[in-house]
Amino acid sequence: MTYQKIAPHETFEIHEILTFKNVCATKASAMVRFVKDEELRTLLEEDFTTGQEHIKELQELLRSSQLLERTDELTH
Amino acid sequence: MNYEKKPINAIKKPMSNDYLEIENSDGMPGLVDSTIALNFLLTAKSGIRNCAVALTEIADPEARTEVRKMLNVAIDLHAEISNLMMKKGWFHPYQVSEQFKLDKMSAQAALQIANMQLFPGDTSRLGTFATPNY
Amino acid sequence: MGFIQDMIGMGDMTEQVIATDFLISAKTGVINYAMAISETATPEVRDILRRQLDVAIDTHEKVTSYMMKNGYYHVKDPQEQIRVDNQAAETVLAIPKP
Amino acid sequence: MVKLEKIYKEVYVVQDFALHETMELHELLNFKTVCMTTSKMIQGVVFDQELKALLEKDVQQSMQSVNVLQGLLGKTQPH
Repeated sequence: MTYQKIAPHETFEIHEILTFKNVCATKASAMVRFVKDEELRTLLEEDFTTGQEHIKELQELLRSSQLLERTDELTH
Repeated sequence: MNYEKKPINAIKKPMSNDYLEIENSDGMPGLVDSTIALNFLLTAKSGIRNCAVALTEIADPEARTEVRKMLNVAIDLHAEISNLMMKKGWFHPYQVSEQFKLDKMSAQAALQIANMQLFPGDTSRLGTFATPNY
Repeated sequence: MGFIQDMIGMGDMTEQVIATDFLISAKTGVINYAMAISETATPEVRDILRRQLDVAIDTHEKVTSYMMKNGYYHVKDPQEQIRVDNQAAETVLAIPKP
Repeated sequence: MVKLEKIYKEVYVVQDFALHETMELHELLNFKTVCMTTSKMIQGVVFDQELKALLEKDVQQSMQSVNVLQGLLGKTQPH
């Protein structure tokens, strides 16, 4: 069974995660400027880079949401 | 074996206690199995969440490794159960309206079963177990 | 930016606040991913979320050990943890009303 | 206060784990125990054989998990 389109409830979950990830990445980029400790700096920068990659993947998933099409069919 | 989930005949008529009649038990296997599968799926969900929560609270490396393994096993189990349920037609994540219809039907059937007098009044079964001290 | 400027004035506390915030985010991230995975039905979604969950768990692990190393987080010494918590609380209470 | 903290340390700080870690492991152990029991018992009720096989798989995996958790908890001995 292969579905190209992701289900409505999956869309909501991915939306939640994407929102969270956006905030995290933004915060990391803002915070990293005030960190003097090398190690914490690296951790935050790493998190920022992987975070951006993850955000791209999540965007890709959202683009394949069923909800972008036949909305009328889903409600009833 | 593949069967649709459909209402049990006996509970089409409200409060019928003739559920032991063979003709009334039509649809019973599908209803029983789908309910158990749903319970199983909900348990698998909690399993994933419980492991994740525990993982964020544990610092000991050995315990972390083990709980992480359990988390992966739990995710695989969840995948298997949901695939099985989709295959059997008990779970329709891609057709929400279908899923809602099914949920309503199950709830209705469950309500009627809950209303039945299924067991004898006294279920203590004293004397049938080797527990003389009770 | 006022808030950040105030934080900079707190000296060593800045790093602690940022690290703690990072730890809380990492924790929330792991749980969020687990929640989302427990709702998935599409294999691709599960695969992607699972890979991201692995990264989130690794991040959480790194931040935890960083915090333990730097004395912000004491798993095995509740007395010390309470002391650190109190110190942080006092610093926060000393912040003037904006 | 000092006395209380001393008691806390003596009673609850276990050998290898912190108290809250032990509590999390106990939580998991209870969950697994209940799952294992339920999955075992319910096998007698299901009709579908694939579902039954999956339930048995869960029982086997839970048995492993319970053993592992017991091992981990065995490391923690309150003084």
